[in-house]
Amino acid sequence: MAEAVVFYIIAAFTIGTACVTAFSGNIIRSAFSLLGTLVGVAAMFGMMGADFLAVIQVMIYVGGVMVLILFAVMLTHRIKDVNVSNRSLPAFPGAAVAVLVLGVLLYGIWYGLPGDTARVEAKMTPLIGKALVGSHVLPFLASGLVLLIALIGSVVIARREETFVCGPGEAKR
Amino acid sequence: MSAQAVLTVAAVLFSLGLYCVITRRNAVSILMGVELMLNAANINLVAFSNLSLGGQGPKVEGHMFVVFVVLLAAAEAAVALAIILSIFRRMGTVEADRMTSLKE
Amino acid sequence: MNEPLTVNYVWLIPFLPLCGAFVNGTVGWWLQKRFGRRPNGAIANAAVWGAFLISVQLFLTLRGLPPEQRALVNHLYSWIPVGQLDVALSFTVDPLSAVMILVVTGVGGLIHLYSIGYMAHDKSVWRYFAYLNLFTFAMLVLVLADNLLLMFVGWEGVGLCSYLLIGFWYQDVEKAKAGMKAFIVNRVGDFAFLAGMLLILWGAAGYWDDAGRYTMTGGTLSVDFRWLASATTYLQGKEVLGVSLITLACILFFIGATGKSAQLPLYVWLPDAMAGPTPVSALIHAATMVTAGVYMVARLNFLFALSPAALTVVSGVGAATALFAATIGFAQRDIKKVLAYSTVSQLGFMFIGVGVGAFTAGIFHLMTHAFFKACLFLCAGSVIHAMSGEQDALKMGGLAKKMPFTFWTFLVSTLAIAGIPGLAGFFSKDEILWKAFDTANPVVAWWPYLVWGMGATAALGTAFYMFRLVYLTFAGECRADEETKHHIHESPWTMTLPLVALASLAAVAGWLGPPGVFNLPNTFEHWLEPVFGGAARHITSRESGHGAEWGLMGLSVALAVAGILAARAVYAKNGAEAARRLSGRFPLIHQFVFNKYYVDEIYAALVVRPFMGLTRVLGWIDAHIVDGIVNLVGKVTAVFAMIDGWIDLYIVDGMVNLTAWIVIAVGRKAKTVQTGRLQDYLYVMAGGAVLMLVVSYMVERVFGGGR
Amino acid sequence: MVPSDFGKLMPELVLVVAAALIIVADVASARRRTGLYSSIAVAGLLLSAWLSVRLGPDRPQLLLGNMAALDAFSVFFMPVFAGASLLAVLFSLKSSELTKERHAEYLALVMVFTAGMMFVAAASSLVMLYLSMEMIGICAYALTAFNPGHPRSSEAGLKYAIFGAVASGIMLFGISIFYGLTGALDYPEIRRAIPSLATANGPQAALLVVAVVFITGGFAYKIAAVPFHAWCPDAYEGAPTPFAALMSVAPKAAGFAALTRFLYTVLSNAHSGGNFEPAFDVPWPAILGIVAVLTMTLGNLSAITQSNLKRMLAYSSIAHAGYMLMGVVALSREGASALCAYVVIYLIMNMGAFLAVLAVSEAAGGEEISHWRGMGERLPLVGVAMTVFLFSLTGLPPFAGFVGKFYLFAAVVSRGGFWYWVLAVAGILNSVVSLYYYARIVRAIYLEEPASNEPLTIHSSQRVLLYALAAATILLGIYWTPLSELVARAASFV
Repeated sequence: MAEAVVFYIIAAFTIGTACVTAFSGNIIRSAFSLLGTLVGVAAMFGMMGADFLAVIQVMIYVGGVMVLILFAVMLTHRIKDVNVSNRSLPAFPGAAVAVLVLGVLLYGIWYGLPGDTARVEAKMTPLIGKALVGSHVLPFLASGLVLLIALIGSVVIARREETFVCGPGEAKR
Repeated sequence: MSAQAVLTVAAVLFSLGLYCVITRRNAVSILMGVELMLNAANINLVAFSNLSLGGQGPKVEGHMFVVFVVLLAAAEAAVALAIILSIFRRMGTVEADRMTSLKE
Repeated sequence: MNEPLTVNYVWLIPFLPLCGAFVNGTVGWWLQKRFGRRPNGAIANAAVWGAFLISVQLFLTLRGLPPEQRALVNHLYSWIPVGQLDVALSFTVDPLSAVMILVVTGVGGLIHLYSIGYMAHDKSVWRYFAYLNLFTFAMLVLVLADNLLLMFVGWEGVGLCSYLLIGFWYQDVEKAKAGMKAFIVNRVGDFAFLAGMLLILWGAAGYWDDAGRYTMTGGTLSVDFRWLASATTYLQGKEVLGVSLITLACILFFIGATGKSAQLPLYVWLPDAMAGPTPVSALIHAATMVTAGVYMVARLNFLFALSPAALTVVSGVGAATALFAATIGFAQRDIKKVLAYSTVSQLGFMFIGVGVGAFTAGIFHLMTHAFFKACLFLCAGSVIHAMSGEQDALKMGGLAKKMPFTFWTFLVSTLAIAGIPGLAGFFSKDEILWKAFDTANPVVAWWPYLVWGMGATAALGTAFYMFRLVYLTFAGECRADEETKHHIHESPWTMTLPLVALASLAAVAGWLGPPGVFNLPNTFEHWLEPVFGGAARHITSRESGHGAEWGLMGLSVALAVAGILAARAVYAKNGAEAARRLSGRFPLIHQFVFNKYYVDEIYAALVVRPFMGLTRVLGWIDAHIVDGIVNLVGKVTAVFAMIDGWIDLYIVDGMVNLTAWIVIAVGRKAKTVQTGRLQDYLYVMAGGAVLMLVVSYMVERVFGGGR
Repeated sequence: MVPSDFGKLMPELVLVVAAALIIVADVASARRRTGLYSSIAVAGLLLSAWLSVRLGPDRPQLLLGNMAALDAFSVFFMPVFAGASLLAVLFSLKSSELTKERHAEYLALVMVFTAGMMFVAAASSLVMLYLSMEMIGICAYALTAFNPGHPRSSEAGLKYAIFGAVASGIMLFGISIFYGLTGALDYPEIRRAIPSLATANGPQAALLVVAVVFITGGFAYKIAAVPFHAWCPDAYEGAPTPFAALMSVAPKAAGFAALTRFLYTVLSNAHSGGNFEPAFDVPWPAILGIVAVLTMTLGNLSAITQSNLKRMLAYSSIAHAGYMLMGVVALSREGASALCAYVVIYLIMNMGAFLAVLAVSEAAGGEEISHWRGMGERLPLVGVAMTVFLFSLTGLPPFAGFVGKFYLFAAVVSRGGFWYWVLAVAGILNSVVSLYYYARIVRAIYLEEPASNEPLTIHSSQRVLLYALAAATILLGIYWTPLSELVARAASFV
């Protein structure tokens, strides 16, 4: 029972922060709320017995992706500017689309699936370790390659050039 | 903690992400929406790993997939943010609807 | 049926012109720079005349065979094997294609010869001859093709070359536009051709059982014409949307033919195509390419013969075109335009022929028409050459004395086209009219009278406007200015020789197929008997008898003479004055006819603008989905306003303006989907995904799987 | 884990090694030796293509825990990707849009991009599919935004990256639900669970529809099908032309390969006679058929009003995705073969057209239609080559495009059923409409006055490539028996 209470608190926290992320008019508030959501998701992973994933979630997502996003927010907006904008388009159609999808999903989830417990009892971490060098060795290596190429790509794009290049056809002018 | 409750959280996160993605103007905000969607999918993957549907017992595939998704999200965010930085340097904005030199 | 004999050198016929085109196309400019214009013309001529010699050789080979074995096949290799479909690259020579290759290489050769003289001053002769040879190649592929798909290659090829040649002098914007128009209009017909071809394939490839499941028949589909002929039994009785499959396919093929052969309603490109050099008009727009539609219908005779409904459509459209184009010919001043409309009209006659199941008569007229119309065009070219490029007949006159060869050959051809007994046009046209009268139509009983009546009226018109042209051009005083007058001269021998040859053919070729009542051997009909014999069984004669045939013949001769005399009465003396007077007396009618009944304008209003509108409407709908959801309320008001304006304008300006208005109104409001805003893209994507969800859910509910 | 399986991944590994060599060489030397880097790239691609041909489909099998399929289908696509990238590398040599400073990175990214496409075509597990699609996505975002001097390039890269991230997020969510329903991620395991879905109840069917539509949406984004197409014109216009050429062909082909494999082996049951039937009651063939028609129609109609050639070719590539989707929807081996054939033909003619645009925009100063005026006079043979490509793209005989289209239409029609005939007729009608905008360029080439009569020159390497591609376009139109044999064998899956 206590587990359920804890879960509902975490769920409420996660959804609440996600709502702030989605609805807030201030981009910095959005970004910090997303931080909360990610931590909440990590907690949910933990509750479901996926300890390793919880750790990864905190380390890579919170420690990596979130920092990147915050960097981007800070760099692209002068921090002193209080009114950091996060304007949005008219909300109605977006809400309609999202609610429709949500409705279908909830209908399917609540009436179409068995109500098992979501908790994984087995020790998953050793299994993950084995899979990384066993059945999933190819994706493992490939994801390393993706990280490398993402590094090269982002460095190339973000670095300042001394010489500027012209667009197609503008060279001869 | 029933699986349905967990899946519901995921569904709500996904819908919020979808909403965020299609209503926000700021490129960074859109990326945040994408992160919400990815997290929703991750919760699904973990939760489904323990469902009895279509097989038995906990499966490691779902967990493995989450590992890769988190890695890819980081890589994707890195490239996207690099592009955002370079575009900000050049145009002084990251409002997606001000970038309309390519159209029609 | 006997297996056709194999001959392994048929491919040489199209190959020689292809080589000529290749040589002229690659090193031609160098040859012209180094040795002058002679080698270019020589190469092109050698290629075509070489093909002609092989054609004659094949013709003789065919003649040496017993009639039922007269088919030679040259199978090169398997071209498109798709599953059980196996389309071969193979050529076939049977009596029908033998006639065609002789006409194409023979008349084509004469026109190549003529071109040497005509193009003697052009700066890129090599390009001209390369195109001309390439065209000959494509036309030969078309007529020699053993299956529909290869025929389609030639079909598109001639269109392409026609486009290149019409636009040959592209410095002129109008000419460039004409080339474009020819291409696009033809493409509409090509669509129908392809759709018909796929329909036949679909029908032949499988069948439906009682449960509605489609089952493949298995076996190889080779789609060559012999296979198709044997597959017709199999296609009979199949229906698509309640229409017989054969009828639908035939009508699609015929729409293809109307595009290439300039019939109503797709004829608009041909008169504009006169922008090209005159020998090109002679070759492409009189003698060869435009007859491709007639040839195709004749080639598919076994299919058309099975569908009285399709034949009725063919003969009806043919008759209407013959009459319609003849009336336009009354009011044209440009010498080439008159001939162009005359061509449209004569093609109408050919379609009357094939449309009443008289395939032989249609092909016969195709051949004689190739002779006299090529001759007429070349004469016109000779005149234009002499007149320093002037094409307005009202500014000519009195050329008979200065250009005797041109005058006499033109006169002979004109008499032939008008239908004076003894000359070629008389025999072929009379045969068509007689068959139109005599063939029973199982769909509409009075159809023969209607078709004959329209045909005969068109023949009367033909005699009138052709002699109008003769009198305006060659009779009376010369109305050109002094400068031009000074230059008028007879053309060189390379130009007059083809004229004489073609005029002789126009004079005598008719005796190959004299009417039945003459009791002379009808060589032409016997020759084509092996090809059309099978189809003829499905055509029934009304047995009108010899008396009727003599009577109709006399009537048509009388009509021709009447037409000539009428033209003489009006235009013999001071023709230009008469022409002006006439147009002054009936200004409205003249305007109407002179502007070709405003068909081009109607097309612009009904087809082009709505199409461009459609692209915008689609964009608008897209933007509407995007933006419309965004500010739904505002849009509702706008829609009410639109409906309001719609009613207003509908009452005021009618349908055509409505179309234009929608375009404008839509254009004002419209932003295309591609707004450049990432947000809109994401909206489209998310909305689209949800739409797909909804649609698949609905399809699943409503159709239970929708497979 | 079977180490010997890595031997079967040599084509991909060679490319990765080549990428590494290029980066190392770039870091190690002080000067920018573009010649050296390009040589490594070309050698790597050729070696990779050769190795993939050598692999041969003798023994179709699944590699490394069912992650990648080695069968005729994947082996067919490998040399196609290598060939396309080879052309993109050769195009880039004389392009002013790519500077020497960045050439090494460009080549390394293209190498990994190519390896990624090979993984996509071979992916036999949803994990591998998602991962490899992200791999080519990330390379493509970076390469699109590669030209920093030009704001259009960055803008295109941003739009592409964000659109791609959203699309892959949606796809991933679909995958996660699909995983929940089937309990597996690799194709053979999913196959085993599929029969139980045939009797799915209402709510389950709803989830299944969501999963299938979202996954299909991810594919539709990769192949730029309506309504997931909007990124495509902007990305092509902004990207450096050599990469735009590659992007208009290769990742699309990869997307089609993966889509076909997924639809044919996972969502369908094979029937006798080489036909496939959907395995459960989600009407995805009908949906995809509608998407195909919408895609080609929208692509063609939007192309009509374009004046920028790269943009026009982008819309034309959307339209061609519609045609190719018809081959997928045919749900038969013939359809898959026709798709393979069309991919090769499209590769040749479309990259040829892009190369011509590249060469002329460098020589004449821009990529608008107006820059092509009078090109028949100024660069006659380039004009002829471009005409060949355009007419082939339209589907006029005797060029390869006609044969390819005919093959597609015939495959669709011979599937039987009125619905398929309607689909084929929609295809023909579209190819008729498409003539209108292709012919506009041809008209500019031959029938309009040149802007100036200054002689133009293009680099001889581009010239040779252009003629070779034009010759191939003609040759494949009149004699393509070898290709047809190749694709007939290619349409078989593990």
